[in-house]
Amino acid sequence: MSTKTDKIDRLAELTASTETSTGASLWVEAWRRLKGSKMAVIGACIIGAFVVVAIVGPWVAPYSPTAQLWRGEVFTNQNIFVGPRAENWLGLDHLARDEFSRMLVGARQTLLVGIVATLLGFTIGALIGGASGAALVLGGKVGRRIDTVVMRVIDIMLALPSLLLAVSIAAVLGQSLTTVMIAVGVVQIPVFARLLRGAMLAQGGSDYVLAARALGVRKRRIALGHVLPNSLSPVIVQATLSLATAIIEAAALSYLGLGNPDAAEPEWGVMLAQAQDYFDSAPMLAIYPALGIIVTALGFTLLGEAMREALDPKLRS
Amino acid sequence: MALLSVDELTVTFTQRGRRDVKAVSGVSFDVDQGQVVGLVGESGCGKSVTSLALMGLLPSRGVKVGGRADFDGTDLLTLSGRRMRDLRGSQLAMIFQDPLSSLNPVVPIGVQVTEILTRHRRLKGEAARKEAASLLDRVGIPDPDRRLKEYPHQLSGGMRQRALIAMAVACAPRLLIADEPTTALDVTIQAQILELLKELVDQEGTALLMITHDLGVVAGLCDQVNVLYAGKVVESAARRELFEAPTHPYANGLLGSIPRLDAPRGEPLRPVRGSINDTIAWEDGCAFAPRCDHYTLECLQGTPVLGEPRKPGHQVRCVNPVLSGGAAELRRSVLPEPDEVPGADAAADGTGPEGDGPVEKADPAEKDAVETAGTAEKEAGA
Amino acid sequence: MLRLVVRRLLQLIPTLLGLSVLLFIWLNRLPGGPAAAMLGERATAADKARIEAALGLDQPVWIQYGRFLKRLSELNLGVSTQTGQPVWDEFTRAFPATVELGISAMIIAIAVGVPLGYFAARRRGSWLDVTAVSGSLVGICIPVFFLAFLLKAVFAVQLGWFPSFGRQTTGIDATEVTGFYVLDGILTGEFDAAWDAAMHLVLPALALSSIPLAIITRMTRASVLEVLGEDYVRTAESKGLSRQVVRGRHVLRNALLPVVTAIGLLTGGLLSGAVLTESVFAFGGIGSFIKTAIDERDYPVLVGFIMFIAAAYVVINLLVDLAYSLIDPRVRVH
Amino acid sequence: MSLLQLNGVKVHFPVRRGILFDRTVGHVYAVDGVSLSVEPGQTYGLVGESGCGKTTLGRAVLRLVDVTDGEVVFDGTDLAKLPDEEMRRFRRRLQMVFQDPLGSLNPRQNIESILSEGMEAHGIGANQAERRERIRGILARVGLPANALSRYPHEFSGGQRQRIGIARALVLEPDVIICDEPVSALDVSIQAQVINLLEELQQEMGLTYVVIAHDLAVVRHISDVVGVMYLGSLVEEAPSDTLYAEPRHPYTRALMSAVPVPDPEVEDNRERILLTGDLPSPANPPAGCRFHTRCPWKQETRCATDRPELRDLGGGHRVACHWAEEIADGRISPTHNAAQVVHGGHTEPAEPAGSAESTGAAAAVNTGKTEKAATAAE
Amino acid sequence: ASERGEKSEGGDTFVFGAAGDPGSLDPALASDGETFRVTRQAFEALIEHEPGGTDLVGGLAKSWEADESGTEWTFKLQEGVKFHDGEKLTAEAVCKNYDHWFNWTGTYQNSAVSYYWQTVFGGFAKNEDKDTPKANYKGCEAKDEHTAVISVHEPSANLPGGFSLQALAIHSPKAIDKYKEQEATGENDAISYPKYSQEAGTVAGTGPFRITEWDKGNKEVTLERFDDYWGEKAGVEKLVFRTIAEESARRQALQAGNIHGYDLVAPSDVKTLEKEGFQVPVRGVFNIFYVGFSQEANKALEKKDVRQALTHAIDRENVVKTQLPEGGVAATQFMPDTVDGYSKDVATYEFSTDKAKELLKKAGEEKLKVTFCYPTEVTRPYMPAPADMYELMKSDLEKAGVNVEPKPMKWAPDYLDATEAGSCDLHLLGWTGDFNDAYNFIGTWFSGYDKQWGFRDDKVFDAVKKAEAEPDVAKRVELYKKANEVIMDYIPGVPVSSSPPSIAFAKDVNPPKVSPLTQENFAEVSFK
Ligand SMILES: Nc1ncnc2c1ncn2[C@@H]1O[C@H](COP(=O)(O)OP(=O)(O)OP(=O)(O)O)[C@@H](O)[C@H]1O
Ligand SMILES: Nc1ncnc2c1ncn2[C@@H]1O[C@H](COP(=O)(O)OP(=O)(O)OP(=O)(O)O)[C@@H](O)[C@H]1O
Ligand SMILES: [Mg+2]
Ligand SMILES: [Mg+2]
Ligand code: NI
Repeated sequence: MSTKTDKIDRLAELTASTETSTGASLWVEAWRRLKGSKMAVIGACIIGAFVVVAIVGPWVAPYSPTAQLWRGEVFTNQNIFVGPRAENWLGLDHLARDEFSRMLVGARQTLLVGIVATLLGFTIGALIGGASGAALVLGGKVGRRIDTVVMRVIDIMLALPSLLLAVSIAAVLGQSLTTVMIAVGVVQIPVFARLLRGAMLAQGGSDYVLAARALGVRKRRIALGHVLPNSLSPVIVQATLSLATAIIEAAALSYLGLGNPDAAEPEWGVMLAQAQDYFDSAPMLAIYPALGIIVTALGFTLLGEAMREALDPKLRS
Repeated sequence: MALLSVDELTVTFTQRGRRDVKAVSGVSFDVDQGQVVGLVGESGCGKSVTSLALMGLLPSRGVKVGGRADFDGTDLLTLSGRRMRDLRGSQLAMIFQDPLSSLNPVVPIGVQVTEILTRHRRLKGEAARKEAASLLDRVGIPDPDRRLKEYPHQLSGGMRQRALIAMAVACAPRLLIADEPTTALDVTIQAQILELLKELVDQEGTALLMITHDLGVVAGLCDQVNVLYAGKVVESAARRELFEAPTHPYANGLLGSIPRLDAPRGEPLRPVRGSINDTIAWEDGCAFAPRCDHYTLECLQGTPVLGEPRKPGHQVRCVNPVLSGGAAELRRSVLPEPDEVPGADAAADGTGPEGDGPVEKADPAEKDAVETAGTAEKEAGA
Repeated sequence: MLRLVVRRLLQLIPTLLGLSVLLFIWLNRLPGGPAAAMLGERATAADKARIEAALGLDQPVWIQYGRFLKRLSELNLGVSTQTGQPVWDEFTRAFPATVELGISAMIIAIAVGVPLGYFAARRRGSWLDVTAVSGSLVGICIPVFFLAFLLKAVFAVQLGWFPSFGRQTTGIDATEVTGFYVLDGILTGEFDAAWDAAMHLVLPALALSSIPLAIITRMTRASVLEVLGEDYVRTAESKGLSRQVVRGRHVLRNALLPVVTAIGLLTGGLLSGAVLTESVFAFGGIGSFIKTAIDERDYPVLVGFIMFIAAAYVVINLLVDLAYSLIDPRVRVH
Repeated sequence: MSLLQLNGVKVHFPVRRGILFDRTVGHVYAVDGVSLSVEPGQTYGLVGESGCGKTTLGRAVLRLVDVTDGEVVFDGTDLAKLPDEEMRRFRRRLQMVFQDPLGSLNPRQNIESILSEGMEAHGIGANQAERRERIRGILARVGLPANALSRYPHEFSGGQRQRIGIARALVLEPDVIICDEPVSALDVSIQAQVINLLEELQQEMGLTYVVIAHDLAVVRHISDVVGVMYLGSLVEEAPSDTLYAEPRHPYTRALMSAVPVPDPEVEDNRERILLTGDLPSPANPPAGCRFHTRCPWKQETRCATDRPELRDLGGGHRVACHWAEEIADGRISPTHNAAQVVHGGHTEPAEPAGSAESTGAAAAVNTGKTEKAATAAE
Repeated sequence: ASERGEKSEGGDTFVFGAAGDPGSLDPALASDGETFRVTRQAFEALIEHEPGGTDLVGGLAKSWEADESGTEWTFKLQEGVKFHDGEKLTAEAVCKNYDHWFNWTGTYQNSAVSYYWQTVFGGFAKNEDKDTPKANYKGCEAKDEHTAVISVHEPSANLPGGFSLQALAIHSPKAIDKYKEQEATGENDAISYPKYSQEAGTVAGTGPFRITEWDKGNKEVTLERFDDYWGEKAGVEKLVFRTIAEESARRQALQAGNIHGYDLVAPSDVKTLEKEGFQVPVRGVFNIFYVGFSQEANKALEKKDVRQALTHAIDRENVVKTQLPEGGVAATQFMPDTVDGYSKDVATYEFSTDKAKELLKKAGEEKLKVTFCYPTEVTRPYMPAPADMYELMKSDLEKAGVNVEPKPMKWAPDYLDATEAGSCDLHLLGWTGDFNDAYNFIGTWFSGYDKQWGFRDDKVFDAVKKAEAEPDVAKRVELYKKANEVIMDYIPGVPVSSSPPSIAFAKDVNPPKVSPLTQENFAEVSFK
């Protein structure tokens, strides 16, 4: 008899399907997939390192970013620069300031620009896109009208090369870190708005929305409780990718001379733009910030791409 | 010798970081010239994979194919890419399930038809166009000259499937594989397409491997039917044989699941419980055991082998085949009482361990009874 | 087809109108205003007042807007405060250069990106694929101006393989027909001029192509991967067609559809890149003109260019849509 | 009195196109004048080809699409003209089960939230605990494990998902459930499980169903009355058995003859009425009888010009065909160019006696039908 | 060097990288160096500066003299001078030019168009705007074919220097007649230059080159040798000015061999270029770079102690040593030592942080807070890297305990507006002289109240005004020296440095004599 029960137990075991997971939402699943993605891990590591540097950088920086460690060593007009040495790991810049400290402090400014700009673009863009999408999902003539008008404006913004838009904004606001953040952020608004609206529109036509309506769920709840959450994933992916774009775009603004000129708040883009002038004699001064920008942007891009894959419904098994 | 002789075909999908999926595990069947052979089974049982393996269309990476598939003496599974290409379209042809997605949306129908003529029959230009038009005409597409210039989206579903068939028969292949060719179509259109296929087989003597999950389609079309379950043939019989005496509990259950247009109303259906996910690996025993009402411990003693419990040539892979008499009666006799269904189902759906349904139902007495009846029947048949 | 064109061109009107309002507001919000920009270190308030009067800046806002609109509708974009020349003239002068550069960059991006993406997809997981994917990721992350700078420093200054600036070697006496120098050289039979112009294009076009190249590579790869799994490719294979036919007619043609759309969207970004690239290479196109206009606060130029770029963007995307409808019969029904 | 009654319901979707602003340039006549009534406790089945407007009609009842014209009288109230908020509240009594079990479940909601949402919307259950209690009951009823509550739709199999869809409708204790192709996405064995479940539930709870499907066998199996739709309108309506025994509309006959039966005997001996061509576009329906373009019995008069009304032929059998009686009597024969009538094509010799018996009563019915068709063919 | 570069060398074409496009080809309408650099090769004025210096020498006029009231100027013209269009230079032609300018109307009267005329001669025959200054020009008379007399109402410190201005170079009378009617204003509500001035081959001067092509698309102005030139013929056949706006792009173009020279070399590039064998001749110093104090913006600056403290605090030597090209000097007063009127006896303020602290303490401004404006993205000949210079000074000031609030701004118009309005406490500016006269420097700043400086000090104002009114040149110079002493005692700002803007040439050319006024004569150029 014992062999029999054994067998039965075994069958029961086999039958009790492989699904041991209970209640793993799509976010949880995506998170699981994300953890398994090499791209995500590399991206996250880069970002992690960058964020740590950005947070602690200014505290651990050996010198003030504006302190001129003069001692008659750097002569810009004679191409005399100081390279890496024991007390200045990355050497001195063209005004004899410690490059290493400036890179550390610059990380914070760069991250700040990226995050604030993206947050700005995300918030406003998502509000506009969400409102527009919700208006459409809720239906009705008024909704369509609102959507039409809003999307026209968004289209206009999209029709402009982002850099030009940013430059136009920077021209009005004058030069400062805030300007850079706003200019770069505003450029992102139409992207987020379009994306969220498009996603909401697509979700709005799905069966579960119909099902919710059939249940008698109120329209507002359908828009906010069903359509919106399901439309967020492309926007979140975009936000991650936008962080990279924002950092690069900020660098471009700096190159165009619209960056934050305050030396006490060094920002990698500005540092890169300035160092290009001394590229012949001190190429490293340009390469450090350039690498900083590239690697950081790469980190966000990698993470964004990995998230895109993790959140892709097509890849959902 | 059969035109196509598939022997122990095995297809395994391997993917890094995942368990191997044995989609087809040791499928054998023959297709003769002018014969229609059916391959039936529920979704995911390996029908399409089998057909793709035969056509050499499985992805090149992450797939292991084993066994033999002799087509007119050559093993399709080991053929070089070039020679396979030569065979495909000319000797072997295939029709797919979804006619819209199976046609290239950006290439006119005409080009899609003529390219195969150019490839295998070296027809070019006007000659190819003419031949294409006559092919379309033959599969019953009105106004073929206009249709040749049109794109797939401009055609109706039935018309698309006809166009696909036209391509498949363009070079008078000796074997035609149809993978659920009518599933995406309406019944009235399905009837048209089936009629067309029938006609082709009759007129050309083409061998047809018909893949479907619709037993009704099989009943009207096939000479020989293979029922697949979880990548293995569980029952193989001539058409009438199968429908009259479905001997594998799965085949039997399938027939009991279908509401019949011609059956009297009012009786509940007698479905197989659980779903195809509720299987065990064939290595551990009968994959169907978890869903089976007849299952006994023997079912778990390794893979059951194909036997011929009822009649020679009627192969069944089951330890406890259903062997009672007349089909309709038999179907009723082996099914659980209706009120048991939900519970049993719940067990299959994951509450397994405590769901003792299947175990309890494996009542030796009942089994014996069935078996006795079966033996009796066997004797009677003989 | 015609319907689509007319429809889209008509849609351009509200877009431009909206844009004009935004630009007008922007112009009025600017610090200092255009008048001051025209004067130098020792300008007097009187001079400023006079210029403001000449520019009509002392009148009520709506009249100013009306005049602004009227001028725009007459393609009269005002006069550059920097050069004292009609913006329209500057525009027509600079436009061919940027178009030539943009097209070259796009050609590079497509000519390299599509095959690269295609082969990366075909040999998924191979070193080619890994290189293409990581290369395209990095390509997006390099600031364009820095890449341009590096290219120039290495290939023009260090190695001297390519000229370091401009569109044409000074002293080459090329006949100008269309303003596209390479084309002009070929048209007039001045092949050395065409070659010279082409050499001038190489580096800036390479720099400018980095982002579109990266995007096109990735898109092509993804799209080919998707198409390879499509049923119709399986159908084509089942017909025993030769590899070339399957790849060309069935895979690539479908895989390029999303890429074509992307190309339209990339043109906007291309202009952003052109501002940076052209100024690095002193390439006399819209990009460097805008850069100078930014530096010099040449607002009429900026306004005029923005209007035109917006219009060009819409038109380019219309062209892309048309091209799309040529390849994809499914959208032709509109 | 009927629980649900449709009077001349029309649903037309405007086709919009325009250069700057969209103008309506035409309509898709998805549902074009359907009248029917559903008795309490009954199952009303709707069949028809893809695109004939079944889904749209089902949605029109719940006002998920706007009703262009006509009345949808439910329990004495015309839903078509109800203000939005009142309609919303009415939905508690009218529920729907969808075709795509996965697509109709919000992937980010767990089962508990999916099932309690409707209750919240209608104020059923004082608090979450009470609602959960009720959900547990329903889950058990539809055969889902109790631990399903915290799980998400993608963690279930197709059949289980459809059970969730049914449970979602059931928690509101509706009077009528509209099932739009509730089983067509499912495998045969699962399909049978779900059909059985639906039948059991009906018996236990006294539900009224409107079942939409394109599978005639399924519809016939579970319905008391079957309506056959063609291009936006009802062409025939009859009690299930009557409809099968005596299809009176040419379309129904063609449909019946096309449905494959899993029985070689039947298949080999049947005659198929093969329709040529496809369903015309609902945006541009043919004048007169909608079916006349494909009808094998098309006549010179009336068919192309007059639109036939549903006529009661007695016994609840309603047909929209000018010539229904004549066709039934064999006074009109089908034209061969309009349709093919083919014999069951199998050349295999019939099995010896005995097997005929095995098909039982069903075969008898079939034989009768075959005879009729054969007569008609002459 | 690349193949391209060699090719252009072989063609006997000299390509010079300019920082900006010329505004027009008519120097009379211009006020910017880039335009003058081009036109100077084709147009000559009555008086010129000595090559490589600031002294006035004969130009089209062999000699000149003023009557003792300083209001009548007689010019003896060179003989045998031909314009590019074949006309001969006569006294009538000279008068035609001056009368033409004097009779300008409409937009020509706008100071943006006729800046230098208005600077030297005031207004026009008929002033159309009340703000236009009163005309000082009286008339021009051709005494004989080669003697022209130009008279003014009042003697002016701008004369005779003004006659040397490129803006007042002599055009062919034929060309003047031909294009007289063209309006300076278009219909576009904004100033646009007349059409003729935008095309090569319209205007005609007497210089060693004729302007033959202006390729705006390529940003190139091409000049060809004028074979009938009255003086020494040009050393190259063709001269091309190519605009390359980016400073580093100009340098790289030279390094790549694509151009043969460029101006406004960044100080940081000088050593690089020299090391690579390029010629970087040093110009004479003729500009001044200063830190301006706006006393109205910050009351603390009204205290002389504070102003002195700030002056002591800034290490001017350091700026010169690290930032400015060779030849740069720390300034002691608001003009370079090359200008007549430079005084050696001004008060000096050595760099001393301690002294600065002390003075601040004395003034009770130990917690002094100042806003410091500086321009971004601009290089001026006197300040190659404003942001860097600001950084240096800020650092110095902070050491002295001054709290500095940075206010970076775009050069035009923001920065110019702000400095002109005196809205920054401290700001960076400078000036390059047009000709050798002290008035050209301190005259405009300190002869009366100016918002930029925001102070009223009669001692300073009187000293400058007195010098300005003195017609005798020698006496005037002495008065200017006095004025400088008064100014430096008052210390209205910190004169920081005078530095030569660098210019670079390829290895294989014989460069022209470089000029402190940046008035190089490219006719002197030839290939080695
Ligand atoms: N490329 C693949 N990679 C991994 N597993 C696969 C792949 N293709 C098919 N399978 C698995 O093989 C099994 C059989 O699939 P197949 O497509 O043959 O089923 P089918 O019988 O044709 O079903 P259907 O009726 O749905 O078409 C399935 O379990 C499927 O998950
Ligand atoms: N929202 C809509 N806008 C425009 N046309 C529509 C819309 N919904 C449905 N239609 C059209 O109305 C017709 C009827 O569609 P419906 O979905 O009701 O058919 P159906 O009988 O349910 O078909 P199926 O069996 O394929 O589900 C179709 O031609 C369809 O294209
Ligand atoms: Mg399949
Ligand atoms: Mg439907
Ligand atoms: Ni017949």
